[in-house]
Amino acid sequence: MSQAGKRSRYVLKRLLHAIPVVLAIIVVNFFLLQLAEGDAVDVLAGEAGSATPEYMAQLREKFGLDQPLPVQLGVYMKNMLSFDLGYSFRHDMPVSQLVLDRLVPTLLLMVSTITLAVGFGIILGLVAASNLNTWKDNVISIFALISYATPLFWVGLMMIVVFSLKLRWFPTSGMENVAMFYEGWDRVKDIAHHLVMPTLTLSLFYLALYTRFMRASMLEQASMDYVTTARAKGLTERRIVFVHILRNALLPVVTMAGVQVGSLIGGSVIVESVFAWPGLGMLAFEALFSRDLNLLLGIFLLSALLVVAINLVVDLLYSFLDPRIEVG
Amino acid sequence: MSFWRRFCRNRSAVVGLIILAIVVLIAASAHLLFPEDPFKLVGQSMSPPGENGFLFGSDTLGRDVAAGMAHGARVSLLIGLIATTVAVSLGVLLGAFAGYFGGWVDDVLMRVTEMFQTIPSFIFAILIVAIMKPSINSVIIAIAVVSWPAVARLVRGEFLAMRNREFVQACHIIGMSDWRIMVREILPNCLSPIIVTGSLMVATAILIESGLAFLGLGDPNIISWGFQIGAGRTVLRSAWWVCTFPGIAIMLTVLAINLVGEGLNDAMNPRLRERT
Amino acid sequence: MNTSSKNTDSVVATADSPVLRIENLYVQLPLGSERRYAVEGVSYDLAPKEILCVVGESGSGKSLTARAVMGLLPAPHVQYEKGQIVFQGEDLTKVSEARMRQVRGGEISMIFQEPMTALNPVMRIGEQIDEVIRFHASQPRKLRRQLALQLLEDVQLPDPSRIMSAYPHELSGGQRQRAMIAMALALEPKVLIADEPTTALDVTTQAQILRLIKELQAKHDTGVLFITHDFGVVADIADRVAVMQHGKIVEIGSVDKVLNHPEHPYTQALTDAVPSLIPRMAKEVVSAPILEVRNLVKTYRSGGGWFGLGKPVKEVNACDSVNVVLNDAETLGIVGESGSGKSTLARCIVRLLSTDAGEIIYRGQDLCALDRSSMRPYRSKIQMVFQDPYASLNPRATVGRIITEGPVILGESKSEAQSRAREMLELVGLDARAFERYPHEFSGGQRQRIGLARALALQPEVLVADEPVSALDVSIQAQVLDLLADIRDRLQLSMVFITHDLRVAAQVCDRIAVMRLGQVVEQGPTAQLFDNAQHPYTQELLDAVPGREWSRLRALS
Amino acid sequence: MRSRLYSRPERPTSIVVKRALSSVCLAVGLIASTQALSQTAGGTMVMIAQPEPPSLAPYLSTSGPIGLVAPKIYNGLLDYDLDLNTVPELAESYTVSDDGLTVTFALREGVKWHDGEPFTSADVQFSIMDVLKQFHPRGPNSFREVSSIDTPDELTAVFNLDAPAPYMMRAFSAYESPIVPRHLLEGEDIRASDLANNPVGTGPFKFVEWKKGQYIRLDKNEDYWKEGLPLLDRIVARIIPDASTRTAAMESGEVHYGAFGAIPNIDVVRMRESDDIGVTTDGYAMINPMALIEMNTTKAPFDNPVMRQAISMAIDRQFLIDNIWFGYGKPATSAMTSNFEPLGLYSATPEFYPESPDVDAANALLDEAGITADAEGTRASAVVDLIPYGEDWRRAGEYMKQALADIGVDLELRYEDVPTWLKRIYADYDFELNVNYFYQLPDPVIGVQRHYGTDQIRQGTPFVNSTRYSNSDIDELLAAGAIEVDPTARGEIYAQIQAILGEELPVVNLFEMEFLTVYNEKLKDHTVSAMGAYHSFDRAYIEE
Repeated sequence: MSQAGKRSRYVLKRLLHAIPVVLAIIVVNFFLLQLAEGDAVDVLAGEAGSATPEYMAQLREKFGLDQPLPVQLGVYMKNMLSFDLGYSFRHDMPVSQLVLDRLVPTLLLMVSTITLAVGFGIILGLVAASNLNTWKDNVISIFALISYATPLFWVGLMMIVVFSLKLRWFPTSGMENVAMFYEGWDRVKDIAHHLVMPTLTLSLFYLALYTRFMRASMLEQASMDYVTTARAKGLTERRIVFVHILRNALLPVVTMAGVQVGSLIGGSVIVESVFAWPGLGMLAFEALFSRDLNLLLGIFLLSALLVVAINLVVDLLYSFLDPRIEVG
Repeated sequence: MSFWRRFCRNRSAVVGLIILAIVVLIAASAHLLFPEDPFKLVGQSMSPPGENGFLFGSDTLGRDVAAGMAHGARVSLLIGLIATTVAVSLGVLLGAFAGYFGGWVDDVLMRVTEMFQTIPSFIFAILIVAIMKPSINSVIIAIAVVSWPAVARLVRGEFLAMRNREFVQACHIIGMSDWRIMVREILPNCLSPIIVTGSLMVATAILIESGLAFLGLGDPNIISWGFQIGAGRTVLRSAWWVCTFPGIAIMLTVLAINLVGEGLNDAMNPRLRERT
Repeated sequence: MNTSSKNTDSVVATADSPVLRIENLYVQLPLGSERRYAVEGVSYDLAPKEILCVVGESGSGKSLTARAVMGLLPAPHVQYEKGQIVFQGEDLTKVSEARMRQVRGGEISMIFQEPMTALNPVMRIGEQIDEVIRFHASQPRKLRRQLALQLLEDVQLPDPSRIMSAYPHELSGGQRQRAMIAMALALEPKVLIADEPTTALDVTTQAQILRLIKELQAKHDTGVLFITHDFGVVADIADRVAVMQHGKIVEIGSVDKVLNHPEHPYTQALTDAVPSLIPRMAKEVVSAPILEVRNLVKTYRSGGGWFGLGKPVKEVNACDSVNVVLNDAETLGIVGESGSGKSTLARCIVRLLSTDAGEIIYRGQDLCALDRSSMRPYRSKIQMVFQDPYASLNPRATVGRIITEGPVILGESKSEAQSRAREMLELVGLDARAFERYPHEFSGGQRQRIGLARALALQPEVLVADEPVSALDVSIQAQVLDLLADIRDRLQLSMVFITHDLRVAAQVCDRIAVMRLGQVVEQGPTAQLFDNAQHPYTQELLDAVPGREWSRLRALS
Repeated sequence: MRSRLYSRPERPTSIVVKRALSSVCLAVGLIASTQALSQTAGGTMVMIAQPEPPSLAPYLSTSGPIGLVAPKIYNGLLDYDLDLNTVPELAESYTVSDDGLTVTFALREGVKWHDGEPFTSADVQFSIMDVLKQFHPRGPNSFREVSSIDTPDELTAVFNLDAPAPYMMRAFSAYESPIVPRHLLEGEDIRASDLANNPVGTGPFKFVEWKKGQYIRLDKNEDYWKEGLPLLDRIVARIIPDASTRTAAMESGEVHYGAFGAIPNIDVVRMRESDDIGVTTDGYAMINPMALIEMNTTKAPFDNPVMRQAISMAIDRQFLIDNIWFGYGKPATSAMTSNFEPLGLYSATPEFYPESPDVDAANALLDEAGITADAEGTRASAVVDLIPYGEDWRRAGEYMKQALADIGVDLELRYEDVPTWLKRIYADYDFELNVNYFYQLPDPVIGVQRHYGTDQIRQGTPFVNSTRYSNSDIDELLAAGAIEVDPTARGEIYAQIQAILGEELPVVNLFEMEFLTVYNEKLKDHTVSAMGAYHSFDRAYIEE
């Protein structure tokens, strides 16, 4: 079977594997949310000012909240199969549209964070490992630990105060300049300008993980036999580190990137709230506190698919990097 | 004791241990240092550090930030420890079964772990606290629920590796029960990675607690570093000290725990790696 | 067949100056190790066109000396202290790192023991060879590729262009070692250092690699520094031999002098410890069979889809209808190369692995038919001893607990089990104080004795020994084999002895079954098998035994 | 970050029965508006809308954030200046018949909907009768007397009333009673119509785009019926969840306007010194927010008035204002806000609303009533619920716990999310004390009555009589006060009410809150009406 054929079979198999996990997520969260006190109608009534019980009963009936749970779940599943994620009670809009609007900002934040965190993590880990126990190694390790240990929101707020208020380098928050409404290329530059601080804040946290992980991976590979062989071949240290050790050391780091994705979407709640970044994290947070059940399930579904997709990409990338891995 | 000597060779681990010891000491003697209830309104509100007899200043209601940090240390460490213990025991149990028995048991348990890792972990923690209503127990449970999958994966890997070891096969031959093999033969041999990961998880637990508090989901009746950060956050620009000092305390403690964790890792692992 | 063994009056080092001279070399061990120096005052010369074998047991410092020549000592722990390493008039201990890099791989090259891990797993073989050439002699790409292809042909690798683009994991152990040799000889080095290159290989592959090294050495007139612990290999390949013990050279001379007329008592002890190839006298009385294996089939399935429902991807037939018989108080040897299924057979016998078909009859009862509970009375009857001394004992348990655990589980009282355990420790030659100590406080040989004590504590009738001595140094190996023989006779034990080393099999086994790719190709009394093997594979195995000629001559004198 | 998760929902407009009502003041309002022409036009105003409005349907919900955006899109028949005098909007003028049973509105000519359709009296009839009276939370109450509306011609709408309803004239603002396009809603399910997310009005700004979680964009309505207005090119409402970030956005000039406490008071104290940031408490005359503690009068020991009185005496109201709301607010002195003074409806009841806390008197009161303390000095222990609208209320709860400890009441704080809290207090009545705040609005009939009237005990409906306090005298007095026309007689009635409530204290008021509007000095003419932030901003402009 051709390599591409094998690959597509592998992708299919992986997707089939993912289905039970995703379905399980939906069912578990569906019932878990029922445990939360109060429902969307309470929230809407509270917000609307004063609403008569009859009006609230009407609303519950309209949202189908008065149906027995299994029926509600059944309806949700049936719609989900036809890609209809149901209706957001609070925003009075189809969930799929709401979630897709927020998907782009989340992807922007996630991709830039992963690139920055993994990229610099590898570089710093490399530098630390090749200058073991020198001051460089210690400084990098301590810096990595401090950026991991400092509460995210504190870093975020300090950045706003320093970089946007005092130095006026970056806008304080939001994804776009809402006064100018740039178009085309200007808009891309404007978004990038807004993206800098949230990405820095979030990637500082993950940078630490990748730096330490890369350093450990480099040290482990450096003790392998093939490194002694390379040295016996008279190669320079630089070549040994950058050609031989680096490529082998990257493999576990790539896998770790895959595993991190799930927590990355969640972890960004604080950064999204501090920088008013319209991501899925914040949407999920608000959906939870307005008991917007359909919306929350829609977000869990989308993030589950996102995690599965990214893990798949990571695994395929891994099979490119490591010839020993047979795909399919 | 060669373990202790090897641990001390790692200078930063020793520094970490000292910091951690100080924090634990303060936590233990909080009621001696600050006999008053940390919630009590004891003086001029919003006074900067050093003034009006406040070492680290006072918050908007005139409560002593230093007292809050001392009493809060105990709570934050407790939250970290209990949550980690719960997560580790759950993770070890599931990881051991998955790794040891393999087959469909492994598949099912790994699907469950995968599920938990696919759900955005922080949001899931918020979900649990919201459902169980913000209290110290709900925070602990939330942290444990989102942290056990990492331990499960680790322990599964260790059991998979150990399962075919010859000394385990010897036990099979003499008819030792599976449960006994898992507990007495395999588990003792993968304690070191568990302890190291556990130590790092205490640090993450404290961070999650402060994150939850930041979003207003902390326990309203119990002082903890997270509580102080939540309380000080809205006045960050005018009274920076209210949440900065607890933030520093969190950073130092998490830093210390990580350094000790790395020290443990170096001290424990070479001995094992040399032999097997 | 090795064509001609090195005859006794081998060419003495020719008059011209040695290509490599080591003078009074000292290498320090890290603080807190058993002794101060890894290498203490070692001096020897290597003449061009000569193969000098450095032989010694593990920890003798033989490979550290070689690494010192290449400047590859594991830096912080082991350091060069003093002494000269003169290579073509230049003292390598004084040269710059840049010069040293020119020497490594260009003028002195090295091959290592573990072919599985010696090559970079994520880089093609072609690239790894090309790297050496490019680094030492800047030639255009096309020329380098031709040279590489030529090299691969020289080392007799089939289809060199496929090998060029292959990854290390796609080649067998032997093929990888050949690729390593190609890489080492790429720039016609003056000296080739081979650090136990064949130890990890099967005996047949080992023979081919030894022959290859000899041919290439003769063709390129390289001086070869060959490090090994196997006297058979020394006999086959060496011109001169240096014997090392605890970092010092105890004896050096031509291969004939050192092997056949050793002066130093340590050399004598080592050469005597090498099991001769003289088969054991068959047992006169043929006793009733105690254990019979009939048509045993065991296949490994890998892959398999979701929850095991999908179709299996790969299927390996480990045991393909094996039939062997073990008579009472007899030792049946199972001999074969790696992948022959001998270990699988052993694990099936002790019911560690479930079988797909066939029966294992012990005193008339088919063990395969028994479920877990009904297997209980038979558990103590068949016990096993394992190969790796470091992995067969639980590092976190005391010796006492390891030995007493079995009896206690099978119902004996604690005190009774403990007294039995002390008795067993005595039986295997360890003092009773070992009871409270932990495995990491014992040497390899002692650990195998503890493993034996654990098995014997259950008073088994059949002992299955899976390569019990192959991880041990030859002197320790001899002691353990003697112990086994003594215990077997004293307790009238019947034994299934699995090994890849025909010398050991000859010394221990009454009857031998030869296995290949899951099938028993031949079985019979040891003497009959050794004198006129019927199956060509058995003959091939016998011929491949290193130092076969040397042992034969030795036996005559 | 969650300081204002749900800003305080609006209360119905007050009913101010005023004798001297005439078209004269209408004319005055009109002239004032023309002067605005000379100021510079253009620019984009960015304001804070936090939390994000659920929808843009002011005819369905009076949620705060909706009020920030909708009045710029829709118009009302009338508007109200800072002194609550009516100002003409879609109705050029109106006359009230002598018997007060018919009100005729003369509608403005040449007004078009944003989609180009002409605005006629049919729209007014449909808006009031078929939309506001049916679905608006306060509509049924404000227009309960309107039996029908005649539309003799396109520019005249005649309201036929069953009984005089002078208070109704307060309910015609764009926020309270938006006039909606009949041609888009007629025959549709009003509640499910897409108009909620794509509003079409007659107002100065047209709806352009709503990026959920980011902003709502309204551009200038080129053919707005007021000549030369609006001055701004565009208004953008930005959603910024975190309070400190909102402050930073205001300081950096990215945002020009933040009302209803969008900027935390502590930052306001810091920023008001700087000369490019301004602060005002104007524009909230319609609201009169009051911070308070709701007591569950059916649960011991809070069923005993003495306990409630002791609690009221033990609390240092000035401390709360200074340390949590940083000086903005006035200690409460009665069941009603002192802002009712101009209407002659306020009378202080200092007995249990002391100037400063009197712990000894409180303890004496409790001992006298036999509520004695146990060994550890605890008279009673209870759980206090806190309205989950941000950190200020948690601090208030924490202060309450310390303050009441002095009179032996051991409190445990409970802070849950909004849905849980709403259900616990208003559906399950599962609480003992609840720290909360209500809008008393410009008239006690709508703002105060629903917290004390027995008929207002409606389980499941938020923000009504959750204390389940029922007192027949109070019910009679409230009913009388609602229809009493003579101001002095009305003052008498409410004085009696306050005397009784000052004694029984089913709700212990804490202090009269002052909402703040923070703005960039470059933004001019933003707070020009009693509706404050809920205004059309047609005269606002940016002066560079």
